[in-house]
Amino acid sequence: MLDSLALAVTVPLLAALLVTALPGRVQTLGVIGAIATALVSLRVTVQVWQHGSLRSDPGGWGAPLGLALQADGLSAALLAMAALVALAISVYATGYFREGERRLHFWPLWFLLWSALNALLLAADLFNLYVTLELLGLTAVALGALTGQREAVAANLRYLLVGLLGSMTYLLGVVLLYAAYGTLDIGLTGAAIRPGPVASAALVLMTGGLALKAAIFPLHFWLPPAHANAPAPVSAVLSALVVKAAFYLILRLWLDVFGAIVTPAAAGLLGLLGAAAVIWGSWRALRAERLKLLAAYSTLAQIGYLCLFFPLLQATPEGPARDDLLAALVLMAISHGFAKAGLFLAAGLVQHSAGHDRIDELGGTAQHLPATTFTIALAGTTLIGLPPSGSFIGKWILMTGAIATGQWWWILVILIGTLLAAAYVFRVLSRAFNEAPTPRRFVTQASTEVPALLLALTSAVVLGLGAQLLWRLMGFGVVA
Amino acid sequence: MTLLLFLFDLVLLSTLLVLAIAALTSPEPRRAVMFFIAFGLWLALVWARLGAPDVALAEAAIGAGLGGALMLAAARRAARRQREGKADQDDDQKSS
Amino acid sequence: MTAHLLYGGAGILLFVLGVWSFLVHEALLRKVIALNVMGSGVFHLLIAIAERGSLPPDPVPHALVLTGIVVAVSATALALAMGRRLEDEDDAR
Amino acid sequence: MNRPAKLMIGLLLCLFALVLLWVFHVALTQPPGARLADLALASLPLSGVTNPVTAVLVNYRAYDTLLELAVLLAALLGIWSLGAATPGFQPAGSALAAMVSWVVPLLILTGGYLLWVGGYAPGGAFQAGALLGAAGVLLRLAGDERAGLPSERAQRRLAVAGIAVFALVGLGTMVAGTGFLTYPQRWSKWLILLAETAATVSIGVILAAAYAGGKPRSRASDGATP
Amino acid sequence: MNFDTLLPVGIVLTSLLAGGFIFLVKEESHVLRGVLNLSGAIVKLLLVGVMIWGVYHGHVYEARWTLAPGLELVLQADALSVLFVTLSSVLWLVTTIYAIGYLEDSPNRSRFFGFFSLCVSATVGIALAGNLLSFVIFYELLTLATYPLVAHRGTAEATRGAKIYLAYTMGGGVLLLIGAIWLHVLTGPVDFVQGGVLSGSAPALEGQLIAIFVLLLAGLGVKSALIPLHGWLPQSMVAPAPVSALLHAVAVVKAGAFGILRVVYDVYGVAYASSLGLLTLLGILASTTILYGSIKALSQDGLKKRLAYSTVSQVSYIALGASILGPIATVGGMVHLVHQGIMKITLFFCAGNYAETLGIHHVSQMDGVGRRMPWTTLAFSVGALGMIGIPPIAGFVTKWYLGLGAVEANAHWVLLILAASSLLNAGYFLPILYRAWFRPPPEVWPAEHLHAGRFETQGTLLWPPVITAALCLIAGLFAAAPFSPLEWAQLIARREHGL
Repeated sequence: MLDSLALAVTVPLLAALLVTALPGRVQTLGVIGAIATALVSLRVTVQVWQHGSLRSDPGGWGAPLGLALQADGLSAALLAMAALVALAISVYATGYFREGERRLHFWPLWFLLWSALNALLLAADLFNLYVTLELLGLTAVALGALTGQREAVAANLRYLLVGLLGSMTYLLGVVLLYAAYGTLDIGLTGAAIRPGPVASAALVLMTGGLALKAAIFPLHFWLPPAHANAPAPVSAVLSALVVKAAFYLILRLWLDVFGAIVTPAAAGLLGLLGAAAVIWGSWRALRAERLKLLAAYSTLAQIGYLCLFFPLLQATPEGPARDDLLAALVLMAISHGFAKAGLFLAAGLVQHSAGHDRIDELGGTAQHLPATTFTIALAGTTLIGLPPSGSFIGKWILMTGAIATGQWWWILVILIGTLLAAAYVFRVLSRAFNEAPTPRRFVTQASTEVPALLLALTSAVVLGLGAQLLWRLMGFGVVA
Repeated sequence: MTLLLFLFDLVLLSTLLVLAIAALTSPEPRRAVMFFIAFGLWLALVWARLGAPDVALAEAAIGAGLGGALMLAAARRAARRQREGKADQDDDQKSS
Repeated sequence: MTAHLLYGGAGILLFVLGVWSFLVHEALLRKVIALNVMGSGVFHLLIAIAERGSLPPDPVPHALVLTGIVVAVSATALALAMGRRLEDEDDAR
Repeated sequence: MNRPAKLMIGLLLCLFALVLLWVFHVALTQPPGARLADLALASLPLSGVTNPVTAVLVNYRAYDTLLELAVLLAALLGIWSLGAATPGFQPAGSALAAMVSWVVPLLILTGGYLLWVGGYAPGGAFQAGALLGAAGVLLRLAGDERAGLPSERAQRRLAVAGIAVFALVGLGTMVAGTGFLTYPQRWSKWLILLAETAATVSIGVILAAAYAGGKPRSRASDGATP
Repeated sequence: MNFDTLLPVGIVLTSLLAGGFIFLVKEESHVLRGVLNLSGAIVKLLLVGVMIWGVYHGHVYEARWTLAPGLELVLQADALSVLFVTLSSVLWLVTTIYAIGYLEDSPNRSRFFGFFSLCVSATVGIALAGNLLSFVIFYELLTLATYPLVAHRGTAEATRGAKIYLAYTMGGGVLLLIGAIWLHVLTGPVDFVQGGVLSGSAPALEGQLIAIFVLLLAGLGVKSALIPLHGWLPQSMVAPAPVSALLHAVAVVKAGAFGILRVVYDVYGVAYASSLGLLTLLGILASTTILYGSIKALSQDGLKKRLAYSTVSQVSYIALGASILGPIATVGGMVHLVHQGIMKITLFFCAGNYAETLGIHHVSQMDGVGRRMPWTTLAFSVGALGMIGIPPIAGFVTKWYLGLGAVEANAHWVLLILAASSLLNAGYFLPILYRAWFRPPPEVWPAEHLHAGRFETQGTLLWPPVITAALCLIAGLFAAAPFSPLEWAQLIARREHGL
């Protein structure tokens, strides 16, 4: 009787302990641990696919006294994304952290972070979520500062402080909910919640705190420097997974806890912030001088797109249309996760090969690093939302929802965002072409280039063509 | 009796708040930390009064004790740096 | 009832004071202290809630606070270590 | 930050505080829902301990505690990743040294006591661990750069041990068939004690090492104190 | 999974897989790359042959893949798609041969041929798309796949041209996308059905449907270079000659024109579009473009620039055909899809040959080139005369049917446009022919690459234009033969108009 939910948290945790205790064999243990963690995570997804939602009670007490782990389609989908992205990043890291000292620090923190991610995605308890948030935050900060450069440490210190402010605010909301409803379980709280000042205050506090962590405009100021200065594999995981985790939590709360009390105005506000993020983030990405900074700003915009779904979800009655929107939201989040991870990994390679990542001086990258340039192009396709990427389908459904609910103004935002995204992606790509000589081979360093390429390829092709699997995983409708 | 208790609570809490304000507003780092430690210990006292001895113990040992010790070390460094005239750089990395 | 409001209110005041101090002060140490005060406020609120109703008090919030204290001290330690790292670098210049 | 901005923030926060107080007042005036307290106390006999807080920590919500230990470890690893510890303070005067020599054993003893009584009275792994950590802090203040801790390798293993034991107990109960971190009632007392003891040691080591601040140096460089 | 499902998928995949493998081919492995290229092209052509036969006999080829509920990727072969598929796969083969010769000894060939193949896959996908969603998907893919080809040379000029190209097509793509989504919301999945699907729409929707048509037309008009969205076409002339051939004849502008045909005939239905007044709009735009392009072409000295403006003008004949109500005009528009393709590709091949062999880039340098390169100039002449509409070359057939259709539909102003345009065509092509054949050659050519061989230039450069020129003649001479483009266009017109 193996509890796959508990395993998805404990296996990476044990891997972290092993690599901490046995620093001599960190690389081998790291690879084994990564594979094992990915496997147990995917096992959860497969089980959700087969049997629907899973729930388990560590301690055997059950809610409300004990706490529970839970996996539904939403968490299973993100869990699978985290597993695949993190596995690719792990492989990349074996090639990236070659020298001793940093490698030694990377792996334990990396597994703790992975464990925190899985724990967060599976948690069904509001306080447990706080603990996972903190674990995630501390490990992310420590990893982000791993280059040891001044800017990286300073940016991540700010990230830490802001994150703590966010999680404290979140916790205050939890306390108010506990005071009013006497339970911490997500499902029970959601069932008990009644419209009123307490619930509204908790909604504002928790969403606000998490918005800080998810870098929702205008609470995003900490993200670009922190993400742009971290080592490439860490930037990848920060942008692809860590920010997404905070966003997931907002979504989870709005759906399962505050579902009954969310007003159109609140959802509209979130949508408005998202719209501002789309435009501001894309604009800053276009103006960014460095490739990694561009990628970081683009993350802001992508989170903005996800926020645009809230007013539409709010305005759409239960039914297939709402299910489509929800699945499209998840699809966009996942596609962006893969694409952004691929982009950051590729940016790391460019930085490594050129010695810098200033966009204006990247001439010839298309010739030196064809596979990496290809990765950037594929990831860019997803960021723009061009077919056949997953985000194309996501955007299609998003715009369908906007027209169907009569909120056509979001279309303009998406239009501007898409064109800006095209501009910033192709700004990089057009710099990459010059008259430098021909490369001998497509791939130059397999252990780092192939994972990045696979991530980007997944986002740009596989997720688009295989999108219907997500509907099936989330248990939505019968796919014809 | 209840009035007395109420007054007692009032004094307890106002002291707590005063200590917190002192910790938050005193510009000299070491003094701020000292106030913070005092605040933590006082908080432990209040919690003991509220029937939470376990937590009071932990707050005294971990929150006020270890947290305070960590901050004290930082404050001492800050004070030393202030003496050595490096304080001007002290703030730039924390500005938002 | 009034006493509960009093105790809980003190927690809320501590939280808001912490937020205020966090926002207006620049120095790392003061921000860290502010965060700790904020945390104490939230914890205090929890303890106050636990005491509500019949005796003995609710042990669940107590346990939550214990966990919270440990988490807070971990974060404090990391933040101060990072600050020290920055100072060392400044000193080395 | 300029003065009007500060004032503005202050005013807004006052407003914020008032709203929160009102909300809290409303929350209090609502009829209190089902509290967990009664459930927690009613389940106490099944938990293997008699101190309700310990029951919550290591039994009802043991999974929280496991992750919390991971948070501690993460903080320590983060501190270590920032580089080596700064050189320690000057060796303390003889008065402090003398005090340390009898306070430290006392702290360790008290720690052990707190751990043991945690089952039925205020106390437990965290408080005990904190005392061990405090012993380390004192040693460090007294001039021992490593805060009385062993070599880096041993530190790594000790820091990890508590979580490892905790997680392995959880996995063990899962394999045994009762479920993750679900203690069989006959064994619960001893399993909890085992997990708590290991956790105490780890907490102590982690806190002391975090106070020492930075990756431990090898003993050889100890003499390099300025 | 039976053969009928696999065939359209296979036709798309042949070039896609070839492209994927070509990326991985080492730069020096010329032979392997050539084999991959040519085998992809030939296999595709064989599959297309099977499809032509099947569609002629009323066989239905269809593959469906669900992306999400209500969103399906559909590949299907009807008569119109077969017309375009055939055109693009025949010309792909020819262009591949030409490109292998043209790019000999130039760098980054694996990248070039990789994207080249992707580009053709996207075009074939456009041709086979069975609903609006699939069309949009392949349409955007085409943009992506052509960008690296335009930027291929890596010079500042190439990058700039590519940027302009991208700005136009991306903007158009977004408009098309919005139109498609809007339509999707109104009517559900929009399948391409002969005769159109919207004719029964509620009158209340008419305003929205007109707006959607304008959005779709704006999106498609960019690629088909309708005024005022044509600005990218002359700019992207910086690309290597095979790419220009591809842009102008096989893929990009054709994709736009094909899309207009699809929207007019298979989404709105030509009768319904006419009743909404949309055909008038289209007709005015097309006519303006035809005249404007021709007038601009008159004053261009750069040979490729002149050809580019000629494309602007000529492609709009297709839209013009669609804008006239009636089966004969439909035939004219449809058949020009093919005729313009083979004629224009001939011209670009020849222009490439002049540039590669003699360094000639301008019309003013072409004096006497007919004597130095007779075969190339002969091919060029066939293409140019066809463009003017001289019988028996393919272009004549087009203009004949457009004229007849205009008369049938009582749209006599079209005759004026045709006459004026033909005069202008003559005005910018005949001077070139005169120079080439009747002016004395200069002492030295601008940059002659001496070439040892039996012919005036390399075989791989010479044969493609000769073949396509021959095709222009055959398409005109044997227009009435079975399976000729004209016959096929008549088959489509019969099916579209339900005759």
